[in-house]
Amino acid sequence: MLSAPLIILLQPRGLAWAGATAVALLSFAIAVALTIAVLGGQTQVYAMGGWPAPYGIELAVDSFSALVLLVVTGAGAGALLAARPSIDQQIEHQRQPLFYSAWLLAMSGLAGIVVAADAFNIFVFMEISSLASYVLIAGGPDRRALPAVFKYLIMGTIGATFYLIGVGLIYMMTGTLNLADMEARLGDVTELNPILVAAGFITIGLALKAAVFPLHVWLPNAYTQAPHMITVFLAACATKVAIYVLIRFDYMVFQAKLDDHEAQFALFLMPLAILGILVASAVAMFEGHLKRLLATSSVAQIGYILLGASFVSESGLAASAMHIFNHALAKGGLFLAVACLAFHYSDLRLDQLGGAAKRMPFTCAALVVCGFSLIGIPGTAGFISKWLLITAALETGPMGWLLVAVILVSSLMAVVYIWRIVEKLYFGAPDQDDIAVSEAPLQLLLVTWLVALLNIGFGLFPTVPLTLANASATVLMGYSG
Amino acid sequence: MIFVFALFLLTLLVITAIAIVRSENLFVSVMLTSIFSLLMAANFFILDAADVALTEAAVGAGITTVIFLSALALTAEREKRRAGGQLVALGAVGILAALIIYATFDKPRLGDPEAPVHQHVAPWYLEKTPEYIDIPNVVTAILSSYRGYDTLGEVFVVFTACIGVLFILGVKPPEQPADRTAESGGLRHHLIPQVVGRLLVPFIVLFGLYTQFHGEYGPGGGFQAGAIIATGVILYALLEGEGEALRAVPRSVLLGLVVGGALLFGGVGIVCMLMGGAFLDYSVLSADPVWGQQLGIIIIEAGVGMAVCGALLSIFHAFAARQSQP
Amino acid sequence: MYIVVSIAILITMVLALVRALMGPSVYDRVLAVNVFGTKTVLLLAVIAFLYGRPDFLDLALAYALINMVGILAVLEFFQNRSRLSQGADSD
Amino acid sequence: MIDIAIDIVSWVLLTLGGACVLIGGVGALRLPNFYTRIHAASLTDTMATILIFVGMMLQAGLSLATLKLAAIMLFLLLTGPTATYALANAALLSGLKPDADTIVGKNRADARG
Amino acid sequence: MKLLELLGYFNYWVFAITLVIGLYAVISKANLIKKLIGLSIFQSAVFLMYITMDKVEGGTAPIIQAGVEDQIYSNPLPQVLILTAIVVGVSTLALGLAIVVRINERYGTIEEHEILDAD
Repeated sequence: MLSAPLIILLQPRGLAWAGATAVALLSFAIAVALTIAVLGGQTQVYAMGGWPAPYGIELAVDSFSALVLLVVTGAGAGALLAARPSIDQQIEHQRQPLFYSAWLLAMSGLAGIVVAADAFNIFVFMEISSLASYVLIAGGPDRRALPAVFKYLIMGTIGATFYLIGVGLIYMMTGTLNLADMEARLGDVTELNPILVAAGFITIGLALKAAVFPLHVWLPNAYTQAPHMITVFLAACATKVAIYVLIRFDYMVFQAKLDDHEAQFALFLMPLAILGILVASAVAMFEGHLKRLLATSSVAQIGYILLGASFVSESGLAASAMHIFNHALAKGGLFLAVACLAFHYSDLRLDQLGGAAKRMPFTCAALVVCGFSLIGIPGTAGFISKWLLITAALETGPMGWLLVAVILVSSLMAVVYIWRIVEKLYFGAPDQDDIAVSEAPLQLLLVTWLVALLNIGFGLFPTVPLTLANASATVLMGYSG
Repeated sequence: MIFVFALFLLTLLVITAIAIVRSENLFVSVMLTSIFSLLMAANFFILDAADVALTEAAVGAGITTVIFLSALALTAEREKRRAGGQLVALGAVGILAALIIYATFDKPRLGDPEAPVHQHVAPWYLEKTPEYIDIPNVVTAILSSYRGYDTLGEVFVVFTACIGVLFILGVKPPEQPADRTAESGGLRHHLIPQVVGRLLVPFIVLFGLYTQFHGEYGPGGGFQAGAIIATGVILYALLEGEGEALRAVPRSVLLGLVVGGALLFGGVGIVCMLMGGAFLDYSVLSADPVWGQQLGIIIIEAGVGMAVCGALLSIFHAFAARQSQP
Repeated sequence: MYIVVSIAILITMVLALVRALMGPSVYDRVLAVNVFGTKTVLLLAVIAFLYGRPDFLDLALAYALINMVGILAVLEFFQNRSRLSQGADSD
Repeated sequence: MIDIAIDIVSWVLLTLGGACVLIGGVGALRLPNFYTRIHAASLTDTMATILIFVGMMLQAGLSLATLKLAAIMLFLLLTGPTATYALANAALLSGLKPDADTIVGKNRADARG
Repeated sequence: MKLLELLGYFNYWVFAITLVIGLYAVISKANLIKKLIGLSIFQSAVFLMYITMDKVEGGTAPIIQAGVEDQIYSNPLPQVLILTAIVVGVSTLALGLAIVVRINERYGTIEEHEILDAD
């Protein structure tokens, strides 16, 4: 049963939007079913080809993977549902089938990474997803999309190759590729130098893919130039999946076996996370292009996720997992709203958007709701994860207050940049006089509002993701015990 | 003794790599890349990786060179000099090298039979393959059965690349000249290469098929076969002109090959599921599990071969089509 | 005995590589690549015998076939280039 | 007796082949200009191919390996000269002149590289 | 003997050096095609590392010979992984080149700084 999402995802040639969307929805349904199964009890394991685990390839879904899988398929399905009008506008008709099938491949690649329990298998699917996302981003209408995608390709490939080196080193020392088996056998390894270097390679490689702060240079350009709907999809899940692999490797494979592994987090990743949060938020405050602003803020949000993970505590991990979910909701909603705006504003620089709220009231309202969620205003989904993060930070002891201060400052920065958008949209002077209401296509708008409402809904009733997040934190910490 | 050869070849490898990076003529770089790949393949062969060497040969010396050249023909041949920035890169890269070499000191020595790699999973494959699958080439067995799911992923990577290249190069070029026929002449007016080449094309394709179906017994398999056959068709295209090759193997057929290959692979998996096994569990395909495994491997290798051949050719044609309309 | 032959081939590979690095003309480099290719084929065949596994001659066979394609691709490239430049001259 | 004879013959062939290869390599490196170099490379190549492969065929005896060796030899004999011809042709067309005067003039400079 | 022991690591050093050369080309070269060439060298280096670790002294390629007892075979698993990785490498390369060709069409250059200047 477990392999089903992948196979079904991989199969069709997605020759048109309808087919692609149907598949995406189906896979989302499967992901939901999987989540329920995981919540009900044990980790779901499926051995490919019927070979037992260290010999064959194994798929495994625990609560953490279920959560990320939910995000991936949800984002894919949601974005595809809404994609039709926007894609029609941006991609020529004869190229659309190829585009949709690349989209499906990207999504199945990401889903494949999440369910895989084999280090090399993760690499293969990582390459599927990244090749497909290069294609998707290259579909952007502006010529600047091409250099952006080239940069992404170079950095993404270096990241993947670093990961491959790391896996190779571990394989060299343990003789296995299966993650669980690796964990078990690492205990017997006496010479730790290669393992340390391997951990370094894997961390750097995945950090490249995940756009962790100093390695994020590819992200703003790529997201800005991508077709709008692709930005929605990728912003919601692409970097999250890389973070997922990073966390999984660090906790499942390395944590218990390497001395001072916690120091790696505390001394290396935490400063990066904090710097990422502060610098990216600061840059976002002065950014003039709406999409670029949001993309830059993504880098900051990745910092939050990493920060939570770097506490090496159960509550910190829960906060991370929660933030993966919530940020996908908020950012997805924001970019969806941007896609709506793009129907009337070909130039998405902020100073061109004056008074857009009068022309597209619903779109802008949704944008505001999602923006609030991004800031973390009580009552929205973003609040829950920020609150969890602060609680977890306080648990770390004297350092905690400093961290809380960082989180608060960056939230204030978020208030500033979201407010800049809101100000322009609602109070800026419209450049033309005709301010007749003309909304984006209904299809797009409905999905946008659905996501916006979900932001509020999960803010008020966060039980489901919270349970999953807590469960995944328990699972992950369980390995290090 | 053989290790000394390897050392020798490796030293050459480093020299070549440095030369590639230093050369400012991109064309020369590409030529040297072809040498680099030949050296790499010879090394693989000395280190007992016959299948990999075959792949590297088919891909590195053949396909990669051709694709690079087609891209070069569409862009500029010379690299422009640029000052600055190198030192920082050199420093960063030097630190990395030191780090890796530091890590090597705890690594098992080359060829050490006691290394952990050779203790855990690998012996199992070597021992059990005759029993479960009963084909001599263990690499093929792992590739298509034990780790068949990876190979499925691999096929989809190629598929994605094919889609991607078609998508990216599918846009109409800025302006379209009228005289396409004159340009796509190939090497038509060279008599000798043409005659010899024509003679070779069927042999290459035949050899590709041989690699395909001999993959269970010797080095070879779907991917290598796909690459070799693609090379054969590319040779035809070089000799007869690109249009002629497209007439022989039309685009729709190529795309059909790619899709068909991928679907065949996935389809086998699904059939296995329907017949009560796990995904890609070929044992259920036949009453006798061993025969079932063999059958499954043959079918999916065919799928891989089809997909790879189709994809590589589609990519080549996508570039070549650009070329003929400058 | 095979070792003697393979050492001769290796030395020749070095010489060819030096020629490829030195140039001076592009054709010299192509020639060097060609020599290199055939020497690789010979080397592989000899090593297959050295290892006592003649079934690996497949590899050498593949090289022999594919090397040609690389060279022809290069020539095609040149031909196009010179044709283009001629076209540019006559315009 | 006959075994030893075959061995000796094949050793001789192999050694000669090796020598040919070496001569070709030195020639390709040392000769003064492109057209002389192409001679060194291609002629010795052909000879060496025949010698080495016949030598190995004698060693392999009557088997599949011999068949493969024969095939490789055939292909090399076909492709080698063809590639050389095409190369020389391309060089000639592109305006690289096989001029005797330039050879003498450029001799020293080229040999030094 | 000590020398031979050291030479046992030579492959890894070559791996490191080639890797670094490739990476250097990717980072420092402005020409996009040169970057891709560097990338392919970089990837080849990793292949070399995997293949190095599969070698067993006195072993031969993992194709089981009928009727030969006590033959040591090298490790087949890394070879399988590298087969897959080579395919991935070629795919990335093709995609990258396609992008470069398009960049050249839209910008008329394949030098990074000139592209940056153009925008």
